[in-house]
Amino acid sequence: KDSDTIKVGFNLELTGDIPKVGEASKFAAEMLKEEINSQGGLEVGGKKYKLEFVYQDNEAKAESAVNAALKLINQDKVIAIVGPNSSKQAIPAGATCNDSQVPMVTPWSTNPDTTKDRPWVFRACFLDPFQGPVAVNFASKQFGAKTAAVIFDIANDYSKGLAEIFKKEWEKKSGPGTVVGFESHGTKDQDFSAQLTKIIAAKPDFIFIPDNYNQVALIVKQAHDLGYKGPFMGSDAWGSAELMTLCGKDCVGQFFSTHYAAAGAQGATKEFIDRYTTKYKYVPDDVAALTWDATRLVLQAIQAVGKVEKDIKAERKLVRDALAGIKEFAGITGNMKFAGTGDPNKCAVVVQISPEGKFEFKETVCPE
Amino acid sequence: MKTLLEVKNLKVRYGNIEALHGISFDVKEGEIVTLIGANGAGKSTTLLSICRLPPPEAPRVVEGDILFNGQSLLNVPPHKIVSDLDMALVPEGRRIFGNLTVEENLKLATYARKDGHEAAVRDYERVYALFPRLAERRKQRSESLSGGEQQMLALGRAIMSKCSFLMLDEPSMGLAPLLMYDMFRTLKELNREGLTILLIEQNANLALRFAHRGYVLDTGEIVAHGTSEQLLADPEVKKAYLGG
Amino acid sequence: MQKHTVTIGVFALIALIAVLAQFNVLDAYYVSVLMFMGVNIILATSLNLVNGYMGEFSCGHGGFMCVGAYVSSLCTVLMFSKNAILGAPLLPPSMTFIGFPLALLVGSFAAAIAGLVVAIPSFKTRGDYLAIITLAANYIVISAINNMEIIGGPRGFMGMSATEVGMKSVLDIPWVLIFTMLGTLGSVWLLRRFVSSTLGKGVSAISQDEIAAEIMSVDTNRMKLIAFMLSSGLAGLAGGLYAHILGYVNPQSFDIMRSTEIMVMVYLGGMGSLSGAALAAVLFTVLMEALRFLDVWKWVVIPLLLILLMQFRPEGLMGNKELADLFPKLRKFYSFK
Amino acid sequence: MEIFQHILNALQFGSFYALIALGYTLVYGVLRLINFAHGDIFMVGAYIAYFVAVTLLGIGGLHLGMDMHPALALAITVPATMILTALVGVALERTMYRPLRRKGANRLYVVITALMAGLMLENGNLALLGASRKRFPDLLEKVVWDLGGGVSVTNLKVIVIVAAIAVFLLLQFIVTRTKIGMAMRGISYDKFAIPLMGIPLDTIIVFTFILGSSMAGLAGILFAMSYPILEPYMGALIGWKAFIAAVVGGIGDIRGAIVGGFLLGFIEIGVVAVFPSTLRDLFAFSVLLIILWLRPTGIFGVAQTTKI
Amino acid sequence: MSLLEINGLTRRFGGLIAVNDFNIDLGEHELVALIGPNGAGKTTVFNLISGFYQPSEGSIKLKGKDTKGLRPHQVTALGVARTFQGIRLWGEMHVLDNIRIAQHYRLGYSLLDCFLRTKNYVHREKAIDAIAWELLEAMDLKDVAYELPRNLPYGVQRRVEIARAMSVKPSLLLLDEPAAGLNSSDVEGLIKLVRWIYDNFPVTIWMIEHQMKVVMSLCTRIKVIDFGTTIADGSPDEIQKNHAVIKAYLGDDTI
Ligand SMILES: Nc1ncnc2c1ncn2[C@@H]1O[C@H](COP(=O)(O)OP(=O)(O)OP(=O)(O)O)[C@@H](O)[C@H]1O
Ligand SMILES: Nc1ncnc2c1ncn2[C@@H]1O[C@H](COP(=O)(O)OP(=O)(O)OP(=O)(O)O)[C@@H](O)[C@H]1O
Ligand SMILES: [Mg+2]
Ligand SMILES: [Mg+2]
Repeated sequence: KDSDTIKVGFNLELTGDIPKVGEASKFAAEMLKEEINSQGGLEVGGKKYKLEFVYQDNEAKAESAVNAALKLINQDKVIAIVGPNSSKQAIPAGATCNDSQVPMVTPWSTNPDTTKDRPWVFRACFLDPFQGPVAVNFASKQFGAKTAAVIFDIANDYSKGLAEIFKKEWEKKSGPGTVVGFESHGTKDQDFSAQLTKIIAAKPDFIFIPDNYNQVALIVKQAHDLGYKGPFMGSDAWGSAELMTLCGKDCVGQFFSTHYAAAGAQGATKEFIDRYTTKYKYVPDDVAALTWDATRLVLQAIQAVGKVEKDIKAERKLVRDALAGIKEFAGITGNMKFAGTGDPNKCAVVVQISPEGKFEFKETVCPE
Repeated sequence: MKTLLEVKNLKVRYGNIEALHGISFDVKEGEIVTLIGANGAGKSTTLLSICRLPPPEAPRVVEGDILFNGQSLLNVPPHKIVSDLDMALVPEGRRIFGNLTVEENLKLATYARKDGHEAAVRDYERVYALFPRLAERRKQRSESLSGGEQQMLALGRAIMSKCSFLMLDEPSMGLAPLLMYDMFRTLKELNREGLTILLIEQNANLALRFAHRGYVLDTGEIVAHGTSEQLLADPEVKKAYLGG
Repeated sequence: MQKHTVTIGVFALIALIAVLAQFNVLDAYYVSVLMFMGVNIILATSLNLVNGYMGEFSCGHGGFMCVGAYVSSLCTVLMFSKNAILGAPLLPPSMTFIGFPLALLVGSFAAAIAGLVVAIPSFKTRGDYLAIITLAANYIVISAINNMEIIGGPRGFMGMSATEVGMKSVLDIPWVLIFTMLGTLGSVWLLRRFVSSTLGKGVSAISQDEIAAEIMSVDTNRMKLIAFMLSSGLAGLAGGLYAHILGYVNPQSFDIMRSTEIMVMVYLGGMGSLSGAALAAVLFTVLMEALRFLDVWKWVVIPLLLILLMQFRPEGLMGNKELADLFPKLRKFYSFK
Repeated sequence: MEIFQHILNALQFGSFYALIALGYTLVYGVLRLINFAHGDIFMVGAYIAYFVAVTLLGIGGLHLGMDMHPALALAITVPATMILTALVGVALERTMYRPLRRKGANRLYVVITALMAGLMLENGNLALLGASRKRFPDLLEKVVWDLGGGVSVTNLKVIVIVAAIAVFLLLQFIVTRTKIGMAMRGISYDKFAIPLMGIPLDTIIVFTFILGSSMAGLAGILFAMSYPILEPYMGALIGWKAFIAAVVGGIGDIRGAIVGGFLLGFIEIGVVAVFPSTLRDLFAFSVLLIILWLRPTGIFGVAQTTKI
Repeated sequence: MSLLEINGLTRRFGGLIAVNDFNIDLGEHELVALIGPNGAGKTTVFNLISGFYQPSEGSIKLKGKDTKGLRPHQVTALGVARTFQGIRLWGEMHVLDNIRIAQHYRLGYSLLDCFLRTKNYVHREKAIDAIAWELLEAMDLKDVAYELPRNLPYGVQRRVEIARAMSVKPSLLLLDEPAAGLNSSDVEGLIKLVRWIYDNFPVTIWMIEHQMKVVMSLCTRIKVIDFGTTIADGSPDEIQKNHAVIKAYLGDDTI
C-alpha cells in the first residue's frame, strides 16, 4: 500500500514570528494536493500515486528548522522537502538537506546563501540583488526622484539586505548622499515615529520600505500622521492580501515590486487566485503562489524521473537530478529559467495599489 | 462567668506531622489564661489554629472544634475572626510590615474597626503613651527599628485593632526588663477594663504571676492545668518549667 | 571498583551511542535530538547554579550562549574554513582535533568574561533588579551582533561545518556528537564538583541568607563572581557546541525566548538540583520534538503541561534533591563528590 | 523643530510603556510576582476591544446587526474592555497563581507559571483566531494638528498622554493614601500577617489584579487605536520592555513605573534621533544598565534595610 | 595589647544618633555584657564591629589593627564571630554544612583544586570536616548534624548558631540576646554552654542580653548604654545598685 503514495515534506513556520507565512504555504500545498488526489493522484510512469504531504512546524527558529528537516528525512522518509520560507530557517535547513542528500526547494528565501554551493537546494523566487535595482529604476522613472529614504527591519536579513542593495544601487545612479535617510527598526516594533521624523525632516522624494506588510501598514500610517505626503515604494514582502485590510486608504496609490500581480492576472495564475480566494476567504499572497510553484517544481521532477524507486535514497538522487535538469518552468508567478545554480532567472512585476485595494499590474522588469 | 473560648479535643497537623494531639481548654470572659511549656510543645501552633490562618505556614485542623461564644470558628475565614469577632493575635516573630512606617502599621491595624475616628485617635494616644519610643519613630520605616521597638509596635497594633479577646505569643521577647514590667502592667489594666487575654510566655514564672489560670503543654498534649497558685506550687511543674 | 561503576557506565553509554550513530542504527534525526538534548542539559544545569543554588533570577542566559556560539564559531571558521575575512583556511583539516576543543574553550572564556557585565553589578544589586540587568545584557549582546556586519549581522554566520568535515576527513565517525556528549558530561561533572565542595556551598549560603554568609566569613563578592562566570562560561560552551551542531548561527536564536526556555528547564527540574535540571532538559527536549505533530497547538499544550506540572509539584520535579538523595543505593556505586 | 516632534513622539510611546509598567508594578508591589503574562493581558485587552468595537459597529465580531456611531461605540468599548480584561487577569490569578500560593510554592514558580500563561494566551490566540492580523476600526475621527515648523500632533496622541498621567495619579492616590493601598503594600512584606489585621487577603489581591488588568485593557484599547494592527505576539516585546521600565523606575513604586516608562520612551526615541537607528537597542539597554549600576534599586526603589 | 579597642565610636542614621561616642577596651579572655533599654544602640555597636555598618566617627581596633573599610568577611577572618538577635542560620542546609561553611575564610584551596580534587583539596576538606564534627560533638549536637535547622527546636537552633560562630575559631565572640525566646530550662543550658566555651577556648565573649539572670550569673563586667551613650560600666553588683541603670533599664518587677 505504501508504494502507492508519494511523500513530500514541508518545513514551515506555522508558529513563531511569521505564522501567516507558514499558514499561506500550507494552504497552497493542501489545495494542490487535493486537486491532484481528486484526479486519482500524480501520474508517474503511467501509474497514479496518491500524494501525501507531511507538514512540520519549525517555529520560525533556526535549530527547529534543522530538526524539522531531519525528522522529515529520517522519520517521515519524504522524497523531497519544500520550505522553509524565511532565510533564517532556510539557510541552516538547506545545509542539512544538502548534507543528507535530499532535494529541497524553498519558495520564498531570497538570500543568496541559501542555495550557494549546495547542489541539492533550489528555490522558486528571485534574489535580493535582482529586486533592488528594479525598485531603483522604477522609482527614479515614475516619481522623477532625485533623493530617497529607506526604512527597514534590522533584525530581518531579507529587509536589511534589500535595503543595502537599494542604497548602493540608488547612489550609483543618483550620486553619493542621495539616500538622505536610512533608518532601521526591530521586527516586533510598532512605533516608528522617531525614524520617520528624521526621514521626513530630510525631505526625500520618496520612501523605500522593504518591509513585511504588517509593518508597512503602520509605517505608512504613521508617516501620514507626521505630515508626510510623498510617495512610497515597496518590495515583494508587501504582497499580502492582508496589506489592504491593515493599511486601508493610506496605502492606496503606492507601488511595490513583487513576484506576480494578483489583480488582472490571467490563465493559470487567475485560476489559482480564484480557487484560493474561494477556499480560504482571502487573496493569496506571494508565499502561497511561490509554494504552489515550488511544490509543482518538485512534482514535475518526480514525474520526469518516470518511476518511483523502492530505495528512497536512490529516488531522491534521481529527483535532484531531474530538478537540476529543469531548464524552464512556467509557474503561476512567471516563467523561470534555471542555469544550474538552483536559482531561477525570472521577471519581477511592479504593481500599484488601486483605490479598491487591488494590486494592479504596472510593468514587468526582467533581468538582462 | 461566661466561657468565651472553648477548644475541644483539637488535633492539628503540619503536612503529615501531627503537632497537637487533641487538646482541650477554655478561657472565660475577663480572664487571663496562660499556656506554658517547653520549646516546640505546640503553644504557638495552638494560637495559629485558633486564628485559622491558611496553610502551608499555618497548621491544618484535622479534628476537634474551636468555639468562640458558642459559635464554631472552623468555617470562619481568618480575617473575619479579627474583624467580626474582635479577636487579635500578636504572633510569634512580631510580623510587622517592615516597608510601612510605624504610623502606617498602626493605621493598618484599624482596617476593620467600626467605632469611628475619635475612638481610634484615643487609642493612638494610648499606644504612644505606653511606648514613647514609637512616637519618636512615627515616620520611620519599621524594618529599621530595633528588635524591642518592633515588639512594641506589634503590641501597639493589637491595641489599635480594638479587640476584646487578645492572644499574645511571647510578647516579652527582646524587651528590656523595665519595659516588660510596664507592658504587663498595662495589659493588666486593659484586662480590668474587660479585655480577655490568652498568653504564651517563655518565662513561666512571670506568666503565672500575671495570669489567673494556666495550662501546661508538653509535645502537643496538656499535662497539667489549674489556677496560677496551684501551678506555681506544683512540684512537678516547678521542676520542669520554672527552672527549679 | 564499585565506586567507579557509574563512571564506567557513563563512558560506556557514550561509546554505545557513538557506535549506534556510526552505523546508522540511530538515524540523523535522533542524533540531532540527542545533541540538542546535551546542549540543553549544559544550559539548564549551568543556569541552575545561578538561579537555583544562588537564588538569583537571571533571565538572560541566552545572551552568554550567544557570545560563546559566535566566538567559537569565529575561531573555527577562521582556522578551518574558507571565509570572507582571511580567505583560505589557516590550518589543515587534521588540526581540527586540537582546534575545535580549543575554539570551544575560547568561546566559553569569552562568555565568562561577558558574565562580568552581570557579576559586577550583582555585588550591589539583588533579586529582580539583577534580573533586569541580565535581561538587558541579553538584549545588548543580540543588538551588538545585529550591528556587526563582518560576522553577518542579522543574516547570521556560517562555515562551521567545515570543522566537522575536517574531522571526518581524518576519521569518519560522528565527531560532533562525541564532543557534545563529552562537553555535557564535563559540564555536569564540573558543576557537581563545585557545588558539593565547601567552597561551592558558599553559593547556597548566599541564597539562603546573604548577610549571614558575609558575616560568617564567606567572601560573597568572590563567590558571586565565580558563580556568574562559571555559569556564563558553560553557557558559552553550550553555545559553541550548538553553533557547530547547526553549522549556522543567527542572533535571533539567542533571544529572550531562548532564555525563557532555559529558565523553564531550571524551574521544572527544581531549584538547586543538578540532576533535576538535567532531567528537565531531557524531558523538555523530548516534549518539544514529540509534540511537533500538534503544529500551532504545540505551544498551547506545552505551557499548559508545564503549568499543570507546577501545580502538582510546586517545587519542580526533584525539588532540591539529587538522584543520590532519592536513591541512596546509588551512593554505593559512586561517591558523588 | 525636529526636536519637539521627537519629544511628542517620546511622550506618546512612553505613555504606553508607562501604562503597562503600572500594571506590572502594581501586581509586583503587592505579591512580589513578576506577572510576565501582563504583556499578553495587554494583548488580550486589545483583542477584546477589537471584538467589542466591531460588534458594536456591526462590521464583524458577534454580528448582532448593530450599527452604532463610532463615538458612541468608543464610549462603550472603553469600559467594556476594561471590565472584560480585568476578568481575564482575575481568572489567571484564581486558576493559576492562587493555588500555587496556597501551596507555598517558591515565588519564582509563580513567575514561571505567569510566563507559561503568557505563552498560552499568545499561542492560544494564534491557534483559535488564525494567523491573520486584525485591523482595529477607526473609532475616532483623526485630527492632525499642525503646530508649525513641521511639528504635528494627532488628537489621539494627546488622549494617550493624558490617560497615562490620569491613571498614574489615580493609582498613586489609591496606593499611598487609602487603607486598601496600605494593605496592598503590607501584603508585599508579609502576606501571613494581613488577615491578623482583619483584612481579607484574597479580596485585596483580586482587587489588585482588577486594577492592574483593567489598566492593561485601557492600554490595549489606546494602543489598538494608535497602532491599529493586532497580532497575537504584539504584547510580548512591549511587555518585556515595560517590565524593564518598571524595574528601572524602582519596581513596586507607582512613580517609578511612570518615570521608568517615559524614560524608556525618551531613551529609545532619543537614541534614534541622534544616532543611526540600528544602534537603538544597543544604546537604550546600555543606558538602562548603567542606570541600574549606579542606582541598584532603580530610581524610586528603596533598598530594603536589612536589620540584623 | 588589648583585643578590642573602640574609641569615640559614633553612628548616625539620618538625623538619628544610634551610637554616640562609645568607648571600650576588651582584653583577652573576658566575659562582658552590654545592656541597655530597647533601641539604645547595642545591636548597632555589634554591627559596627563586625563591619556590617561603617562608623560615622571613631575607630575600632582589633588586636591593634584598625578595621576601617574592611568588609564583614574580612573582619571575621581577623577572629570576630557573632550570633544574631533573630536566628540567622542557613535554613535549607543541614547543620553540618552550616558549620563547615563558616570556615570559608580558611578554606586553603583554590577553585582549580576544587575542580581537580587535588590532594590539597582532599586534605583541607578533611580538616574542615574534622573541626566541624569536633564542635558538634563537644556541643552535643552530633545527633542533629544532618537535620535542617528550621526543623529544630528553638533552643537547639540557638546552640547551632553558637557552634557555627565557634567554628570561625574566634578570639572575640559576640552574642546578641542568646537567651531570647528560650524557656527557663533552656536558659539554664545556655548559661552552662557559655561558661563551658569560656572555660575551654581562648576567647573573649561579649553579649547583649535582657535577662538579668543570665548576665549576672555569667559576666564579670557590664556596660550599660542608653540613647547610644554609656551610662554605667562596672561589675554586676555595682550595676544592680546603680540608680541610673535602675531608672532607665531595670525597673521593678511588681505586676
Ligand atoms: N511551619 C511548620 N512546619 C512544620 N512543622 C512545624 C511548623 N511550625 C512548627 N512546627 C512544629 O510543630 C511543633 C510545635 O511548634 P510550636 O511552634 O507550636 O511550638 P512552641 O511551643 O510555640 O515553641 P517555641 O517555644 O519554640 O515557640 C514543633 O515540633 C515544630 O517543630
Ligand atoms: N539601618 C537603620 N536605619 C535607621 N535607624 C536604625 C537603623 N539601625 C538601627 N536604627 C535605629 O537605631 C537605634 C538603635 O538600634 P539597635 O538595633 O542598635 O538597638 P538595640 O540596642 O539593639 O535594641 P534592642 O534591645 O531592642 O534590640 C534604634 O532606635 C533603631 O531604630
Ligand atoms: Mg512558639
Ligand atoms: Mg538589638
